[in-house]
Amino acid sequence: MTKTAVNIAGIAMKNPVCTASGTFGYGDEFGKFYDISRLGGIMVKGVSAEPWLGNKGVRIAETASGMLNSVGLQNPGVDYFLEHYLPKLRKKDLAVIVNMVGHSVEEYAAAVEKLDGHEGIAGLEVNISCPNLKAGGLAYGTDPKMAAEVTTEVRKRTKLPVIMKLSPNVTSIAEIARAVEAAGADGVSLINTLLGMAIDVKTRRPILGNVVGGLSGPVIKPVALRMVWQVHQAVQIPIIGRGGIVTASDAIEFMLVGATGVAIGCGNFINPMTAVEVVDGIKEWLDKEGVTDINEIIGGLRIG
Amino acid sequence: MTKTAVNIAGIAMKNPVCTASGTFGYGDEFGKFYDISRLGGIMVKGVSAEPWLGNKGVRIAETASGMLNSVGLQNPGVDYFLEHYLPKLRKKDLAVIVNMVGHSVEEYAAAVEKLDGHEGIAGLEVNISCPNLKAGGLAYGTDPKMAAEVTTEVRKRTKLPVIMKLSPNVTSIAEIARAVEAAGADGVSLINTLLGMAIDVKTRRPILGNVVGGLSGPVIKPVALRMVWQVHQAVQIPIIGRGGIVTASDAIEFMLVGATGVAIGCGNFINPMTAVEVVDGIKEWLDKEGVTDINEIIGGLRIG
Amino acid sequence: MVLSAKGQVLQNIAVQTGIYEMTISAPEIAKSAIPGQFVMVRPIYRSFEPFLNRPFGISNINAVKGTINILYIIVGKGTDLMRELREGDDVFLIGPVGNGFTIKPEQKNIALVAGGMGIAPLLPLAKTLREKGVTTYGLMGASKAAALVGTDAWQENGVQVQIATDDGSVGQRGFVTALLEDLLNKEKIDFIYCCGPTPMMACTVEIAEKHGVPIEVSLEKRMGCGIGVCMGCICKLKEADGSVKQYRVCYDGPVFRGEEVVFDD
Amino acid sequence: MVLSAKGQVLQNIAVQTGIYEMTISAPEIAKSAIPGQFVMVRPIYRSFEPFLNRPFGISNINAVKGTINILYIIVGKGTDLMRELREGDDVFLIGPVGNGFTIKPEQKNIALVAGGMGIAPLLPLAKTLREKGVTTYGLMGASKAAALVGTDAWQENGVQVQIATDDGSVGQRGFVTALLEDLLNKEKIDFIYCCGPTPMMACTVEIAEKHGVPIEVSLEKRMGCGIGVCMGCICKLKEADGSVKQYRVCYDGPVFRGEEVVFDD
Repeated sequence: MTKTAVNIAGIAMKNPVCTASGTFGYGDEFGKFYDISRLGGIMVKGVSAEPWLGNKGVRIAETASGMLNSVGLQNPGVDYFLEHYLPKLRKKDLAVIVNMVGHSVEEYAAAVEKLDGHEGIAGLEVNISCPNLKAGGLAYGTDPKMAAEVTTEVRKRTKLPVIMKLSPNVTSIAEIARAVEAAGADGVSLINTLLGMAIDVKTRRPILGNVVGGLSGPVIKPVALRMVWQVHQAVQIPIIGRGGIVTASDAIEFMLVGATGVAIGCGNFINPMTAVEVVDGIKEWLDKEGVTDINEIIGGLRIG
Repeated sequence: MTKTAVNIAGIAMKNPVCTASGTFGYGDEFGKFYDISRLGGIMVKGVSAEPWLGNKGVRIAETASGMLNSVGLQNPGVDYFLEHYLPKLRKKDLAVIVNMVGHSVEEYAAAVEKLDGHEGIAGLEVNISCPNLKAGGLAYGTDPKMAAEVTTEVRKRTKLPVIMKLSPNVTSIAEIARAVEAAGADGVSLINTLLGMAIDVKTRRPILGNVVGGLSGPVIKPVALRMVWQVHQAVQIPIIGRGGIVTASDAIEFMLVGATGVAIGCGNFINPMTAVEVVDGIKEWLDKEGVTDINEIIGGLRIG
Repeated sequence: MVLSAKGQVLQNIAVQTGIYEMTISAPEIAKSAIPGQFVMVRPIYRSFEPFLNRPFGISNINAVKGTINILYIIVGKGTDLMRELREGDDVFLIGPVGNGFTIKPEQKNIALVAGGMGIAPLLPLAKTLREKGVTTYGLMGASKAAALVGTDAWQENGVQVQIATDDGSVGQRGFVTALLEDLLNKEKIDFIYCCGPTPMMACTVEIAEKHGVPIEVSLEKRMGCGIGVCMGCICKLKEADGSVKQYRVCYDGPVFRGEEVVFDD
Repeated sequence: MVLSAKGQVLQNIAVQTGIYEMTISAPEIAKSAIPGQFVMVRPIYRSFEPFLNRPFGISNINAVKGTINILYIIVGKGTDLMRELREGDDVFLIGPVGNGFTIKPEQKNIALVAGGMGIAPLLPLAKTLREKGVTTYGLMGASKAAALVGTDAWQENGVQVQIATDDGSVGQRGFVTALLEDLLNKEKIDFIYCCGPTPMMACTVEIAEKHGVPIEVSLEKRMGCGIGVCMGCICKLKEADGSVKQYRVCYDGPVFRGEEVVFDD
């Protein structure tokens, strides 16, 4: 019997496949397609201490083998999540990882304080690609000190596993990973979206209302694999890998370069069955390859 | 009569379309498809003071809407270029921009000293994405000081226009652009390739012999457009934009965000006629839009 | 029940300059679809490029044959590839998605108001209304005769069709909303269904409210996923308490009560 | 003259399990192609995904009909999409690329040595050799009978065919190189043309040199562009001065003199 269960920083999952924050809502919508209990975990759409309306204007632009989004983390807030969504998710058999967002250390602190101590939350994922409004909109995740500061403030307010979601828009993602590990992060997830832009030559305007947006999809997989591999060599804490996973093979590639878990992002958009197809596909591959425990392939890249 | 001529840091070109270094050899091969004098310029394959053999093993990996390469800047050296290729290029009616590579400041210096003073060279493009062997392989282009140092050393050895080719693998490309501008660069070209990786799950090995490689193709266009736009706002010197240009529309997008010239990279691989199709397509678009001088659209992005 | 399924192209023909109609075999979708719902389409089954699926209102539902139709106009890469498809080609489908039009038994006289390609979801609706035996008026607005689609299908379903074109090349010169004014002045209409460009729908809702006739509109927005999770297709609705809230066109709509929609773009 | 052109699929059929043959209408390419040259193919004319064109040795050249053929085995995304192509579909082509085999008038007795799909470039060569009226022996090696392709075409062109398979399911059990040894011991061969897996070609060259028979091999390498600029398909050749230099398989080859090739991978 092949073992597909993994444990990510104390978060036990029956298989390594999660759905990435912002691509799967809070689990409701996908109930129309399959029982989400088939997944290892769900990383719910990012919640902030207070509701966010998100960005104005066009929020989605298609690019070659990918897409840009400038949704702006629209969300109903932590309280609404706890009241309306968490109770439903508790009934499901999967790890509920709550993604948190904030515009200041205080907002992150407020969110974690509201979330801490509620039954049914397996762990927290902290999005540090949000602009730090006090530092001129510079993203927390692009500076080791700022990233560490958020980590520390969240860490001290909860006993839940804390996973820091790293931004790829940096010179050295290994440096950021080391900084959050030193500040007490239990794990890291990467990569968040690459900052990009799309232009409409007819109007000579940016397509996105927000001018720039986050690039995701198969396009970013080569960059994501490289960064997961670099971070795997830089830190001891487990990694949840993501970036353009649309097939089981993609997911296995991320595990080979060092990811303990994987997250399906906009692959959920283009085919609602992507995540469960990846779950089944990984199982098939393990059987075909005669791998009895999935943990054997984590970081199992053969070099030289 | 529509004016398509541009002047990039003193390099006059009849149209803004160049071929990017490493995707067009030294002009010979494409003579089979069209007269390269139809182009605005050619950025020849990077030359080093002494010949480089490049990397071993697999050098090319296909990715979604793009490719990774780890050719390793194989080239016959400056002397061979000057003797065998430059004479042929002199006979052509296009701007010859010589791309230079090096593993140390001394190697850059040696290359520029050999290149300086030869008739038929319109300008130099300096690739600073090469690893600095004295700084543990850290790429010059990822550190403002190192990038500025190379700029200074090249600058002081020639009167030719010096264009620094910027690496996108940085937290702030605007910071690097400002550093090379302050050090005397006449222009910048961006973006170079994004560092990426590809895995073969069958062998559980990296596909590239060099493990990591440079990502190019339509995949990187959104990131390239964003970076050109950021650099356009950060510096006064002209920009040659590149990153996934395969159509005239792509090229116009780069000019709208601030590029004075554009370079066709691996678009040359998938369709040898790409560069001339872009030249013709830009002309058509200008006529259709009633733009009499192409310089009017440079940085002409409409926002708000 | 929403499905993601492989559909097979049965026919793919030009019905106007630059406008095509595709007949797709998709039995399960055809079985459960109702008028006003749409499908997400990926033209090349085995490729993720273009990356996002395209939304198309279902323009005909044939549960017996197990087929659905979509109307599309060539606007870019995706529709350009769709045009290339031939009988036997596979397409990837998600559907039926969205909420269809609501049909109440007490409705006896109904007006359908369409603008351009907006007629698509109003075609299967006309079929359903005919089965209900109600009197249906179809008001169609287009830029010119050469841009007119669907009105024949309306006629076949017993709809009393009136046309308005910007250049007067067919029907009355001017906007379809003028036709609606006249109709509401002449006839007692119980309910209006509308789909078309935003300004045209905004104006239609205004007229409907002036005449006190309830109306449903089907909104169109750039969509990322079509299944309610990407937050790309946001619209604003007035709440009972007067406040304004954000909703997803793909999941909470695309059909909304006219009076609640905030037409701000 | 090398062209980048639109080709039209005339036929696309399975010739073995997982092995297909595509007949493409490409008059200008068919007019100028010679045996040993290849074409770069993009399966979906209107899409850049998959991104890179795939190289395929031309397995038949019909200048009169203006068609070329290619043989391909399903290995991944690109060939998977190629299999889907049907009569009338467009493909993007660059070709003919590379240098073909050299044919000298004094050659009277010739051996073609093929391994698996490597037979492709040796098929049009057999046709040309027949026209020259030379005696041609065709030695084919394959894993098993079900992997055998092209030998019928050899026979049709008067080639005296011998087959070796790893499992002995057809012809002699063992390697094709054993057949070559026997042939060179029995017959006086002037020249050998070879294409197949690297180890097989290395061994063939060794045997040819031992018997003092000149040989040309057609190398296969992963290619980025196929036109000599991406530097992806490097091979090593021994120079006259004993040194080793790097060459491009696509541009300087794919056909090289056997004795100069360094078979190091």
